[in-house]
This record gives sequence, C-alpha cells and structure tokens, in this order.
Amino acid sequence: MTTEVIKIKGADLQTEEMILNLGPQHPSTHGVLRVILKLDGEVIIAAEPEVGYLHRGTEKLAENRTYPQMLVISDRWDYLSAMSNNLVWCLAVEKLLQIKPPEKADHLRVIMVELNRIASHLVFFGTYGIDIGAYTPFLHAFREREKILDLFEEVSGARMTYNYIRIGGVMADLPADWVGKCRSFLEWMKDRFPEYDTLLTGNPIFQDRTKGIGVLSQAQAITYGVTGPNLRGSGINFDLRKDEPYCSYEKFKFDVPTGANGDCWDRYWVRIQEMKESVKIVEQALDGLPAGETNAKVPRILRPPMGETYAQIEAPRGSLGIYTISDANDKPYRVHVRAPSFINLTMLQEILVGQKVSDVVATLGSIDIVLGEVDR
Amino acid sequence: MTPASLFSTIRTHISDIREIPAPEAVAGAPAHEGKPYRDPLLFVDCPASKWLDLARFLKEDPQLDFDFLLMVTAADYLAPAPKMDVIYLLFSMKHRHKMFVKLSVPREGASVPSVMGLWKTADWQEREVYDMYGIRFDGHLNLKRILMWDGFTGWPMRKDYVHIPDRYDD
Amino acid sequence: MIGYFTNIYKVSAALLEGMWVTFKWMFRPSMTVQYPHEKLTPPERFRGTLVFDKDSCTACNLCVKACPTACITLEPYVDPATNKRLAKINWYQIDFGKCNYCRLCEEACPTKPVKSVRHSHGYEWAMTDRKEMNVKWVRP
Amino acid sequence: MILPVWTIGQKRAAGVLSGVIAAAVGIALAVGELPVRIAQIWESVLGLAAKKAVPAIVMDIASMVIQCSVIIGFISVAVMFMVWWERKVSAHMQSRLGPMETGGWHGWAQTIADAIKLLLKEDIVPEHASPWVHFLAPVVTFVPAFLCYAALPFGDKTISVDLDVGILYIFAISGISVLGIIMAGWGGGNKYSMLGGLRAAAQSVSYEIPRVLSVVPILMIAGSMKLTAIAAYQSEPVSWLPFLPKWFIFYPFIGQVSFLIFLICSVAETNRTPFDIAEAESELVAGFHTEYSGMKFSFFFLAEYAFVFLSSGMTAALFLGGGSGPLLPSWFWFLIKTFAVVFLFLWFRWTFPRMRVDRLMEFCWKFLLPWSFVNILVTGAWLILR
Repeated sequence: MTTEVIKIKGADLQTEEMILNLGPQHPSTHGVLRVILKLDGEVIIAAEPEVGYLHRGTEKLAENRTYPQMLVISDRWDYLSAMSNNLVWCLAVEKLLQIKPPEKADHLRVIMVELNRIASHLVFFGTYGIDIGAYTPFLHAFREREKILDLFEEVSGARMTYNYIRIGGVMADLPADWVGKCRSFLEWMKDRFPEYDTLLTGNPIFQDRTKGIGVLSQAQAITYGVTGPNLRGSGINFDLRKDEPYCSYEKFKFDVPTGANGDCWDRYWVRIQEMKESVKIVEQALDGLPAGETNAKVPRILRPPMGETYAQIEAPRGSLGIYTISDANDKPYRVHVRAPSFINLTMLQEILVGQKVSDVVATLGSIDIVLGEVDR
Repeated sequence: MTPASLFSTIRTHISDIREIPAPEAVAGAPAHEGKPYRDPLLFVDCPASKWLDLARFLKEDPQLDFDFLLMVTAADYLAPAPKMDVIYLLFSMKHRHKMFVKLSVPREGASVPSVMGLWKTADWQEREVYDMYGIRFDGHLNLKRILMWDGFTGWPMRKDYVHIPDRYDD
Repeated sequence: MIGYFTNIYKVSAALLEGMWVTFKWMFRPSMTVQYPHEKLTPPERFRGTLVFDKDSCTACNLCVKACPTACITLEPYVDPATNKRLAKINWYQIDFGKCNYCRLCEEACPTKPVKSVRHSHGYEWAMTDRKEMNVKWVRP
Repeated sequence: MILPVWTIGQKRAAGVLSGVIAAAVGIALAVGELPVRIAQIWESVLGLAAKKAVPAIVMDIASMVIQCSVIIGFISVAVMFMVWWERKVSAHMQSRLGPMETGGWHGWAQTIADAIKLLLKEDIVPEHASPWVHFLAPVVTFVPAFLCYAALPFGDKTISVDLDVGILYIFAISGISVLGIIMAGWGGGNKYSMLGGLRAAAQSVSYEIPRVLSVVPILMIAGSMKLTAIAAYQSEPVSWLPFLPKWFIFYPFIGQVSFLIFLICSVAETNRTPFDIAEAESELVAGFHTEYSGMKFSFFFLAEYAFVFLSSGMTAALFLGGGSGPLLPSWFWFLIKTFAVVFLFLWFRWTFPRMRVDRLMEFCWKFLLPWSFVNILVTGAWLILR
C-alpha cells in the first residue's frame, strides 16, 4: 500500500522531494533488497521496498522433487538458520506420515535448532552493530559463531547447509566428544554476554540511536502479521515454542523475553535475551539426552497419504510455516513456505514514513530480515 | 473453540458457506499408503462473492476474533475439475484457534475481493499469489508483480506453465 | 540538577566500560588461522569434493535418483560380445556446477565396505573454465 | 582477571617490540637535543657559504626548502606508520591479526604497498562531475593540513616558524579543509556524496567553536598564544603538588574539562567515529570520497591522518607539556605523547557506534558549548582570586 505522497508547498518555497534508491547494492540492506525512498531533506515521506532479486522459485522446485530431496532446498531459504528450515519441513512430512521420531531425535533436534538460533542472533548482533557504526562487536560475534559452526561441521559435515535433520529423526548420532565441546562452548558463551552488554547494549550512543525509533505498536504488529522477536519486541508474548510446543519443547524451562514499547531497542534487546534463553535450553537438552536410536522407521521411497497439513515452528526470525498438499505420490503436489522475513518486511513501508535517513538503516537492521527467505 | 462449534457460530451469520469434509481413504488405495491425513481444523469453502463480509465477520466478531492472517496462498487443480483454490489461514491471538478458508475460483480470469483493508499483511501475500497464479484481487491498492520482474509474462506456478527459454538457459 | 550530573557520570562510566572491553581483547591471542601457513583439518564427517571409485561401482543408478539436482550421469558397461549390460561402469560424470554437496548420493550408494561415490576431505579445488566442472571418470 | 598465557607468537612479538623501543630510545639519547645539533650544522654551512660569498637570500631560501622537505617527509612517514598502526590496533582489538604478510614481521610494509597501489590506480573522473571542483577538492583538503605543521612545536625550540599567534594560525588554516570536503561532496555529482558533504560541513563548523573556546582558558593562564611559550610555562613542577609537572591537564577542574572538550572536538573535527557521519559506511556508503580513486583518494586519506596527528600534537603541546619530560630529549617526549593521544583516537574509533546527525549537533550546541563557557568563567574567577 503506497502511502500517498504529501506535496509540501511552502508559499514561495517549492521544495520537491529527492528520490533516493537504498539498494539493491547497499552495505546495510542485508542482501539484495531495494527500498525506493522519497526524501524531503533528510526526512522520509514514502518508502516502497522492492523484492524478488533472490527469487529461486523453491515452490515450483518442490513440485518435482521427492520429499527427502526437498530438505536440500530448504537449507537455502533462511541460510542463517538452516536447521530450522530442515526441522519445519520434517515436521510437516512427519505429520502427513503420522510417524513420531524417537525421544533422542527430539532432543538432538532441539539442541541443533537452539544452537542455530544463537548463531543467527549473533549474526544479527554483529551486523546491527555495523549498521549503527560500531565495528568491533561484529568481529566478536563472528568469533563465537565460528565456534558454533565448528560444532555443526563435526555433527553434520557442513557449515551452513547442514541437511542434518531428516524425516523421521536425524542423519546420524553425535560424534564422540561432541557433548564436551558443546558444553565448553556454552561456558565460553556465558562469559561473553556481559561483554556484549557493555559493548553495545549498555552503550549510551547505541541506546540513543535505537531508543524510540521505528516504533511498531501492537495493533500494527498484528495487522501486519509480524511474528518472532519483532512481535515480542512490541510486548505481545507469543512464542510457538510455548503456545504449540513441538518436538518436546514442553520439557524445557525457559522464559520468553518481551519488550515494552516496540522500538528498535526492544527488538534488539529481545534477541539478546533470547540468546541467553537458548543457552539455557541447550544445557537442559544436553543434561537430559536419552539413549536409544535416533531414527524412526521410514520407508526408503516415501509416499505420504493424500491430504494437506500446515506445520509451523519458531524460527529465529518468526513463525516459519510449511503448507503442503500431497496427492499420495512421492512428490508433493503443492508446497507453500510462509516465510517470516517476507511478512515482517511489509511493515517497513509504514514505519519508515517520517524518519531520517540514518534511522532507515537502524530500523531495517532491527527487523533482521534475510533475503533468501524473503524471496524464496 | 472446537471446529464444529466454530462452524456453527459462523453458519448462523453467513448462510451459504459449507464445511469441506475431511478426505476419506479412496476405496482402491493400496494399504501401505495409510489413511489420508488432514489437520484437525475447520476448513470452510466460501463463494468468492461472499468472501469479503465473511472475512469482516470473522475479524470483528468478539467470539471468533480472527485478528491474525497467517498465510494467503493458492493451489492449481487440473485433475478432477479445472479450478484454483485461494487458501487463507486465519489465527486468533486471543483465543489461540486457527481456521482455513478456501475460495474456489475458475482458472481463467479469476478475481477475488482483496482483504487488504482488514489485514495489512495481505498486501504482499496477495501480490505474490497474483504474481504466481494470475488471480486478480479487486480493491488491492498496488497489485503488481512482487517476486518476478515486471516484464515477466505468464504465471509461473500454474501446473500448465511452460517455460519460454530465454537468455538465461545456456 | 543532580540528575543531570548523575546522567553524565552514568554515560561516561558506560563509555569507559566499553573501552575497557576492547582494550582487554587487544592483548588476547587472536583467532585467525593464517591459511597458507596453518591449515585447519576438517572433521571426520566433512563433506568435501566427491570422489568416485571406478571398480566397485555397479551402475545401479541409485545415486542418480537420489540426487536433488540430477548432476550425476553414468553409463553401464556393455559387454561387446554378448552386448548385455554388465554390473560394471563405462563412464561416470558429476557436474560439480550443480552439485550442492548434500551427501544424499553417498547415503544411497549400496556398495559395501567403502561406498563407490563418497565425500573426501578436500576443500581446495578451483577451476578456470566452466567445462572443467564436469568431472568424468572413464573405466577403460 | 588472570593474565592469559601468551602464545609463542605473542612472546616473539613482545620481544621484537621491546627491541624496537630500546633502539629508538638509544637513538634519541645519541641524537640528544635537536636544536643544538642543527645549530652546529647550520654554523658550519654558513661558514662555508661565507667563504664562497653565497648571497644571504640564497641561504634563506635553502633553509626554508630544507625545513619544508623535513616536515613533508616526517608527515608522510608518520602518516604511513599511523595507517599501519591503526590497522594493527583495530585488528588486535577485534581478536584478529591485521596485515601479516607484506614485508615480513607483522606486515610493516603494508602501507607502502598500498601507497604504490594507489599511485598506479586509474584516476576516474565521473561523467556528470564538474571537472574543476572535482579536481581541486583533494588539494583544498590536503594543503591546509601541511600548512598547520609549520607552527607545531616538536620539542623546545624545534619549531620551524615560531609565530606568536601560533594557536590562532593553526585553527584558522585547519578550518579551510572543510571547504575541500564540501567541494568533494558536491563535485562528485552523486546524491550520496552530496549528503555526505553537507553533513560534514555542518559538523565541522559547529564543532570548531567549542574546540577554540576550550583552548581559551590555557591562553588566559599562560598569557600568550605562542606555542613554545605555553610549552615553557608547563615545564616547571606545580608549586603545591611537588611531584606533578605543571601540565595543564593536572589543573584541578579547568584542565580536565578543557582537555576533554578539546579531545572530543578534535575527534569530531577529523570526522572520526563516533562523529563520522560524513562517510558513514552503512548509510552514505563512503560519503564524500566515493567518487575518488587513485592518487586523489590517497590525498583524502593523507589529509585525514595528517589532521589526526596535528590534533594529537596540539593536545600534547597544550595539555601534556610539549617537550618537557625527564631524561629523554624533548622531541622524543613530544612524539611519545602525540602517539599516546593518537592511540586514544584509534581506541575511540573501534569501540563506539556512530551518533545520529541531529543528536550530534545537539550534543555540540547544548552540551559542549555551555560547558566551555563555564570553564572560561571558572578560569577567570580563579585568575582574579589567585
């Protein structure tokens, strides 16, 4: 919905707006996104985001790939948290097949998804620091993320496209000393949180750049269908891990951080607290790791019965949902990916009106979108 | 609220909508396929013309209060009868219940009233359905392609879409 | 008035704390691995470039079906005398331009003790021409 | 805080570093007071010239040429060192290594390689840029930096032009470089650099005032604008605190406030974080010097670092007692103090985020300016009551 352009007519002074293209080649749009800004001086009158530069047609691809092959494509949606994409696809197919993965598989899945959430929020923390102008937090965040990627590399073989969570369970059990390495990483991470708080969270210049900017009211958040940390930043306590617990989340005790008035600062603060919660969840999952095999019995050629289903999980960027219609042969008839970043980006055109140019970058960074997921 | 009670409250207000029954196992289906599965939610089929006031009723009625539009998508069917389904998934933040609404429209020149006024998230999702399936949404303020580039001809996600080889096919 | 000064104190204290963190990190050893001199050894399950074992492959096409991007093409060996297809391989080609290193082919391969198509630990491989991406193994 | 155990690489680096420092101190002691040395050489040259009956005018020109080349040579070497030093300091602060390969130990020749690369790069003039403005902008930014070094005291009596209005001269000349930035922003022709140029103009003009006003208390106490006089005034120990040297930074309230305001304003003057809105990477991509490449770009780079060295040199001269210090010769003390202040500049850059445009202006006009007035008031009162 393009807000109509307000013509500013001074009695004698005829100021006309300057059209500024933010992107698609721009360091702070986190990928290939173009925002057409109409500026009056430094104040923005209208903003129209333009997407589609990274559209790879995953929904068309899905229609001629078998169910296990689709996992490889799912890694490429939100490439910063491929584990969540794999998990949501496996949950959808397991719902169709009506099979329940064993206890140990659930625990392994929770560990991997939560570690992936920490890695994804670390990328947010680093790049948001750079958007506001501080360069050091980025390097510190990527140093921690490097440790997580090493853990993933040991367990699944790849650093970003894991393909680890499979339909009916997980690819393989943990390697021998993996749990020890994971625990030492968690200890290391716990010491880093106070440092992050002094470096960015407590920094008055940072607070001054983010407090009260890009305010998203609760009503706006709901009508724009915003989910995830952006919604919780506006104070609505909605987290799929608590509301519709999937793969044994109800066994873990963690609380859901919510912000107060939905500005960039709250969205940032919510993600930092979520990282701390994820560390707690991974610890509990590691303590209670049951024995037993890691895969349910799944036929080699998968033919789910007729029907349709909608499975959704709490991905780091919001509620990621898969709607599949199957007509009982080995390829899905129709797959639709409800991508949280695509829907969270819609609110950009209303929040940006009336802001300054340097706030555009702060607001866009605080929504934390990944273009792979926006364009699918 | 259970799907049945949901359906009855809606039925009292808007008469000509019908509930889509869950699919039963087709007689000759091989055993290993198992029973057809569908989410235990309410699936409602509504004619396109009645959709706008059904949507307004679902959103404003305090008992239902579907204030959150989770997803808008479409599906293209050739086999039993050529038709296209526009599928809405509605969710209520207060009552925490979900509901599917399907509008079946003809495959050529279909147009559905846009619900952009009620849920602003429909803006981009309806544009994506238009971009992929060619279903027009009247009342949409800015209906143009969102994922494909503007000069693209044809609706890519249709089952009978044939790709015109262009300079990218080496 | 007092609030004004306490605010100044709080702001400068927070700024100095931030500076202390970066100063502390200046004297700690760095994380960089200087690539040409020091090399990281990939873990045991690392998915490097694909390696194909010509002799053990029985041309059963399972890997071709399993590959999501259909980048494997192969031709079974036809015995010239009886022109019957044997369980041997004539040539086997992987188009690394399309391969996305997902290990599905290795998991689908039925050959016992060692799989005929599997991931090695190699990650240093570059080519100057697109055609070099189609790696072809020919069994004489 | 347990001191982390150092890796072999770090031990070796620490060894080499202490070796370099010991060598530098050795040279400093050997050379001793610079002016004495120069005076001796200068007498012998004059004697030679007198014998050959070389006219006096030629001698003056020769001395001027020598002084200019010494200053230009020193500045380019100092700037090259500072660029390399910033990359190493920022790297280690971010737990990485920075340049390691070029030139052997810790990549010391990295900046020389960069300079040569920039020299060889093609010098692109954008199509819709106005040629003259585009061409002159780097010159107007770069030349004032060098002019100001004429009046900078590198130790007691080692100063090329001992103006008695030294401080005023430096502030006036360094004001011109803002013009260069605006010309660069407008000359480039693209929207982003124009925004960058406008922002830089607004920022530099408004931070000039508190910067000048913060120096006024020192002039009032020292009684003259001559930099060497101010440095001399700071050399004896303070009467009531015997061990503390009489540097202006140790004056109870006046010294600290003016030191802080001067430091903050010089950071803002040189467009460095947290005030680098002119070339804010994330918003304006590279601000005013996006349209420059090759030699012109290196001029901007040189100008920025020359101004950083100039501001820290002035901070050392005004607040940390220029050349005064035990044992080592005065010019060596001046270099130590200046590079300490340069380290502060680097430290700020790699820790703080950037301030927003209007908050930055508000900070200057509503906070720094009133406090500099209060500072002058307090100094005045203290001078009368003393």
